[in-house]
Amino acid sequence: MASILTVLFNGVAYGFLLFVMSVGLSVTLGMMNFVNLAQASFSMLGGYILVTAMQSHGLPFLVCLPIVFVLVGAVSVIVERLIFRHFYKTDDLTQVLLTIGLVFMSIAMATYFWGGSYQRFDMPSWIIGQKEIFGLTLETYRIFLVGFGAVMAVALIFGLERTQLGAMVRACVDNRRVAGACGLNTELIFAFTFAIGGGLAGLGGALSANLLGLDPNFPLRYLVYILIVVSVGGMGTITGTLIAALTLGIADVLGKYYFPQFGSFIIYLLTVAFMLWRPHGLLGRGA
Amino acid sequence: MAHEGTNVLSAHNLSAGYGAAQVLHGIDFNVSRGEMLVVIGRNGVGKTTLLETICGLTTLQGGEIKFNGVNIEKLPPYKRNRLGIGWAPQEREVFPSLTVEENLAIVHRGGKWPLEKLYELFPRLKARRTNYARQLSGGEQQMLAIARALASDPALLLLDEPVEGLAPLVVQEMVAAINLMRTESQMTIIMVEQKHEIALAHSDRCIVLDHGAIVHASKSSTLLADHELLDKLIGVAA
Amino acid sequence: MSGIILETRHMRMAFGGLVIFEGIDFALRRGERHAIIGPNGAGKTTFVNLVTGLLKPISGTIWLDGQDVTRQSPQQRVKSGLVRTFQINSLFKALNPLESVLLALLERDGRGRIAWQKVAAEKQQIDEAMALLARFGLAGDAYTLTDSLAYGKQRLLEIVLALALKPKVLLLDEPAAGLSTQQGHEVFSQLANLPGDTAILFIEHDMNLVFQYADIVSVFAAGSMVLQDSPENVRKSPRVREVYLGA
Amino acid sequence: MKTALSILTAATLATVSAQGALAQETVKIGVLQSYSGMTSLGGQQTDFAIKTFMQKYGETPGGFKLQLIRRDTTGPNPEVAKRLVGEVVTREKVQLLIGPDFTPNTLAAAPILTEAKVPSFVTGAATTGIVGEKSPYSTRTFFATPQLCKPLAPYAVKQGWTKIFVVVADFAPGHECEKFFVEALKEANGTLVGNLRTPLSNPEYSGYIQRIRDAKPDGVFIFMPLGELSIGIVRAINDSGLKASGLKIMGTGDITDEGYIDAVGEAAVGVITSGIYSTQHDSALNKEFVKSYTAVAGEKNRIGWSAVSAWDAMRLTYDALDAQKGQKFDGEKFAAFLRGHKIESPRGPITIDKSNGDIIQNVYIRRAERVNGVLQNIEIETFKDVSFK
Amino acid sequence: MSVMEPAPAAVSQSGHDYFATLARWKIWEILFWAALAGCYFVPEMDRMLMSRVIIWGLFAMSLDILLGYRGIPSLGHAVFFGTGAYVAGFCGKYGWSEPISALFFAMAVAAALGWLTGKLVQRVAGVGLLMVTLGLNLILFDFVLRSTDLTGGDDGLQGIVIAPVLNMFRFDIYGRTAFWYALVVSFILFIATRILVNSPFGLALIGARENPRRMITLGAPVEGDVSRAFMIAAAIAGAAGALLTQTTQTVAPPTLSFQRSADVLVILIIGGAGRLYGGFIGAIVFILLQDYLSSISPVYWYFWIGLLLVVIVSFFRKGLLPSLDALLQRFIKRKPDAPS
Repeated sequence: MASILTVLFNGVAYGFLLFVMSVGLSVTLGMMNFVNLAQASFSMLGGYILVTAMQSHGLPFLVCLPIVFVLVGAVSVIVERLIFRHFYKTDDLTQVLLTIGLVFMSIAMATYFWGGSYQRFDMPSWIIGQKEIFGLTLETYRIFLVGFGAVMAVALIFGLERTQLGAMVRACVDNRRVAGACGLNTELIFAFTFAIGGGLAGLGGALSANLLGLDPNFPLRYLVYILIVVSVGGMGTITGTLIAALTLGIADVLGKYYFPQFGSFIIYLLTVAFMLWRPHGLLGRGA
Repeated sequence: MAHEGTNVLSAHNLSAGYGAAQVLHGIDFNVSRGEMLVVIGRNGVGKTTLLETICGLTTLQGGEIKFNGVNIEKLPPYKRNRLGIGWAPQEREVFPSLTVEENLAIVHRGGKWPLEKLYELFPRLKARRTNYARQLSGGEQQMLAIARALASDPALLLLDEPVEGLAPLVVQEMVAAINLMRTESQMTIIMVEQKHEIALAHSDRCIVLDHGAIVHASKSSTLLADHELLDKLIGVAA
Repeated sequence: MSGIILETRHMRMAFGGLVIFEGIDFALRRGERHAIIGPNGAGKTTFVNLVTGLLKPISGTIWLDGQDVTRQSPQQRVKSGLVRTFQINSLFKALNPLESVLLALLERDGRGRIAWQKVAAEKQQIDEAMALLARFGLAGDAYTLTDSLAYGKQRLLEIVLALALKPKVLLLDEPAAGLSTQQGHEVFSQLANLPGDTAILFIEHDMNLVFQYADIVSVFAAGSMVLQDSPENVRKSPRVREVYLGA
Repeated sequence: MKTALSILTAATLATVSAQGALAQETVKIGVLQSYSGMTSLGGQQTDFAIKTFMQKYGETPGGFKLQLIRRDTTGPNPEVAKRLVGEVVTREKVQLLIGPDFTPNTLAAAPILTEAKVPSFVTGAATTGIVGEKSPYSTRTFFATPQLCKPLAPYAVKQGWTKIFVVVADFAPGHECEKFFVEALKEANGTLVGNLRTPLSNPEYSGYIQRIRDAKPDGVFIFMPLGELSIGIVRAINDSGLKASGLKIMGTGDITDEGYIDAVGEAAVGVITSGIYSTQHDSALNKEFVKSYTAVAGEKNRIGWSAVSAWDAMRLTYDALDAQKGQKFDGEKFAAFLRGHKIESPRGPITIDKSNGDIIQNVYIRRAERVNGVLQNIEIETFKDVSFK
Repeated sequence: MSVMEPAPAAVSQSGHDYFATLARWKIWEILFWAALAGCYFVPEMDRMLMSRVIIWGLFAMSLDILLGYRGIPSLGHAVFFGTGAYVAGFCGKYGWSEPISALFFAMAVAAALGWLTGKLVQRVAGVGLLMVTLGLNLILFDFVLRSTDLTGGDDGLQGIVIAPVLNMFRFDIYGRTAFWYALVVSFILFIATRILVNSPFGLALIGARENPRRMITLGAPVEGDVSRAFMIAAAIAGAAGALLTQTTQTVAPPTLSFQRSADVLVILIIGGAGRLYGGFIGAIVFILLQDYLSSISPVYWYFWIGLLLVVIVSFFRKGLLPSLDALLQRFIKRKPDAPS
């Protein structure tokens, strides 16, 4: 019994890990309809900023997180102003090509600046090790991840998705010309949303890099997972991303425990089944 | 505020289009406060382009536009809207993935048009306030587009074929609503309309466009009475 | 008039909780010119979507030429002679009118799956396509990209595409929408020239057109058919004035 | 574009070969390693090692001028590797090859190398039976899977860790390693209490770790490819508290490879591995090697076994070229010279097998520890002259 | 609108001419293939590389049938490429060493798989389609990688023997046979595809790309056409895969990796979809540059490839071929129209 509960908890924790990694893309792709694969690169940047701040400048972990959010958000706005904004009207495939090109460039740049090897994270002692909760031995970092992810999800759903701002963003995506003529400062709204999306991606990278390992190939390694979570959840819904991340996380961990011989099949099969069942994602809107 | 007489909007030698393509050639006109001006003409003569030029959605190739005496031709669309230019576009360009209420709320600026008043004007919208705009019927979307334009409390309202595709009864309601807006709040209106009988019957002045230029300007009643001229300008007789 | 060609029996429809039709019984006779009018949101377009099979009714049946087609796919209904046009232009933007009409003709004649010989070899269909375009004054635009055609011509092409299938029943959803009064009359006078056994069902808001071209008018309002009668009687009906026409 | 490229390439070639022709005979060495992607550290270390070696021992062994042609195999990708080998052999006319890395690449390259009689060094592929058996001109300076996978089993049983759980990555090398370890474990009278094959793209181990916990083993034996997986699993076992509760973590040296051990961090301390090389190896040559390599590569780039394999390939090349001093380069003689050749390597003595060119070397059992704050593999036991079979 | 000129007698004739002109071989097409063949005779030309370019071009062209003509993007096209490659590999391993018949067999197996895939996804569009094809790709890749007994896993199939083509031309390390074999097979399949896209079925595919709803109301079996398009595209992708196996005598999991699916999509978009030649142009640019960049900068070539993609989408929005075409059209038009 204890082992089932532990496995379940680990599944939830993995689900939140997937959530924090994917939510940045969920914002730009889901809310702004911009296929920004470079979000994975922003995640990597978040990881590297965390490493630099912690290892080289000795800043505490919790202080680093807001720094990561702000810095990556700022970088993503710069990239948005310089490059992305010219591509809002192009089709999905062009955006894919553009952003995958940026991912390639980011990999080479990360190799140049930080070297090709994996980074070392010395996490603070309060966050490593295990804690006893209700008779279960749970990893402290996973407890932290679940808590942080849950707070983030609530904040995003009620602060971004279900608000006036969320509606404004959707209006700009629906019809940018008309939104402008209706008094919405579309440029500002897009830049702001992009900053949020980029900042979240950076935060996701910072929170997951410790568990997943950080090297210049980080974006390519996790791009597929991020895409799966966002698409299964459905475009335009942070709630959907959360549900998808938790479902896939729990299914993956349970699958590995009970049917280890199936390996990654379970998560892939689930993805295919979900997408055939609901081509627009679990909570996605129709065409 | 009104410096140049009572002109709310004055366009001088306006040339505009999309990118390099020129659609409008040297357009001159004024609208004064509380007036309703209609723009009529055949398909594709630049009527919609004229409204979009006032909104700032086209490429201005020459000339100037003054709104309440201020030059606005360099301002981006959202700033023009904030100055008081409201636009109800054709082809039902509402925000499909927003609810009716969200469509209004995100652009709402209170003033003369609180939400209750908009719903009073278009009761159908009130009944469907929680529905997504894409679920509305054509006529309801048309109403929503007009309500949305009013929500930003404009001093000048641009209407692009507001009664297109509407049932006769709704057309009457719409015309009544437009008249109400004018009488109650001194709204200035520029309306583009294919159905010239309705347009001319309810407006003060008219201009007729052809090939991007003004070929006629007069009082609406004058043109409405002159069948021969009307036929010549827009080929009414089948 | 020789019998019923299209019929719905107790057709019921709802979107989620929103009931559109409580149960529509509707009949269209061979060769009839039948107009549907009614306030916006009365379900006129939904009715067309149901009849053509883009939507499935919750209950009730649809009959075409004596056959129950309720379970048939849209394609099968087209093959049986039920053809529609769309309210908002739904054309092939990157094709020209000749190619578009040819597509329709090739599908009609079952030659659309031929993959081993050139389109140019389909001489008979190409000739027919050109003739059809010529009849509607589109011959000069046969090679112009549909996207760059004037709006009125796109509306015409929409109708030509439907006619190319030689329908027994033609459903037109606001064929004159976006056209000037004069253009609207042109479209309808072309339709009036169609072979007498083609039944035409059209949705239209322009009462001049309705009263001039329809043999019979059905009035939809609030999820039901309020009245089905001759244009004169519809015009006089106080109920229709109340829900639709106004003063 | 095509022609422009080929003209450009041809022009570059022409200038390069013109320069070479003035002096002595040039020997072109193709260096085919992974320089990009997830496995790029191998290529990086190879380059540093070659550079260090040439700085130290000159650039004209036996009077031959060396010219290096580098190509990126991008990882285990036989189609690319085969084409690159074909390209450097037929167009660049290389006479020697360091690489390609990885077993599939080595296998794909073998027929071309055999046909063109080009000697090659296997510096990054460990599968058994891929050296002399596939190309008579190849020589291995890396290691063979059984060398690392077998010795740990008797060592573990000797320490009293008899119940062992085996975790390998679910691909050919993993399957092979699993086979050798389990065989050796049976031979040593240990007990296999469970085994798992984990997918190659796998960020999450907790489900698997719970299975290990349920099986209550004394120790867990791990084989994972270098990188994300090798780092991830050690950290995951540590984070789960299993290590703290006394579980011994063992594995091939991949899991504490110097290139990655810093990323493993504190979790690596105490991990027991079998390896062919540690920077802590106690010999004069090794100290010298570490010093000069670090001078070239910097402190940050630590020395893994790709570096040592490349270094030894250079040592062997220099020896063989010295033996051909004054003659025209002959590939067949080159390969034949190396058969049975014995050298002192920074890792200890190594012998190239007479029959097939595979490697015989010492294998060390090491424990990861912090030395002056830096994580190192400390050699605690030596298995001498371990065979490649 | 009513002032249409009456249809002249010649108009109906010109309808045939129009379609005949569309399908006619243009001079630049002949030049293109001649130039490709001529590469063989350029001294210092890397023929293995060129045959790889041709194979990638064929592979990208097969995706063009789906993406360019039917408007279906797929993130799993390597499934069919890899299937063809492995089938050809198995043939060579188990004694069916005659290459041409094995190529046909590989095409047939890939086609069958394509048809099934089409059946599976015919009701799915957009992101759903992308993710389903991606998922299928990942599943197959995982399967091949793990089934070491069947496929050799990571090491690839060993012991592939390919007999000389027509019993005369052996596959040598200089890529002489490989070049001609790849070129001739690709050319034949290109001609077949060219006929297809100029046929009524090709027109129906384009119609469904432009407006599937309208095609349904014209009575077209739109969903069945998806399966048919998948089947044809898969067969050609399978042929490309088989060519790769036969010309290199190697087949390993990267032939059906997700990376390959992404690469072929990139190649097609770079070249320009819906043009038949886009895939070949994209392959020439992408593969040659990739090869060149990775040899001059083995460590950082990713950067330059990335930059290349960014530049191409920035300045050649719709791909190289359409952009150059548009440029050419403007140039041609400008001359006669100059007075007006």
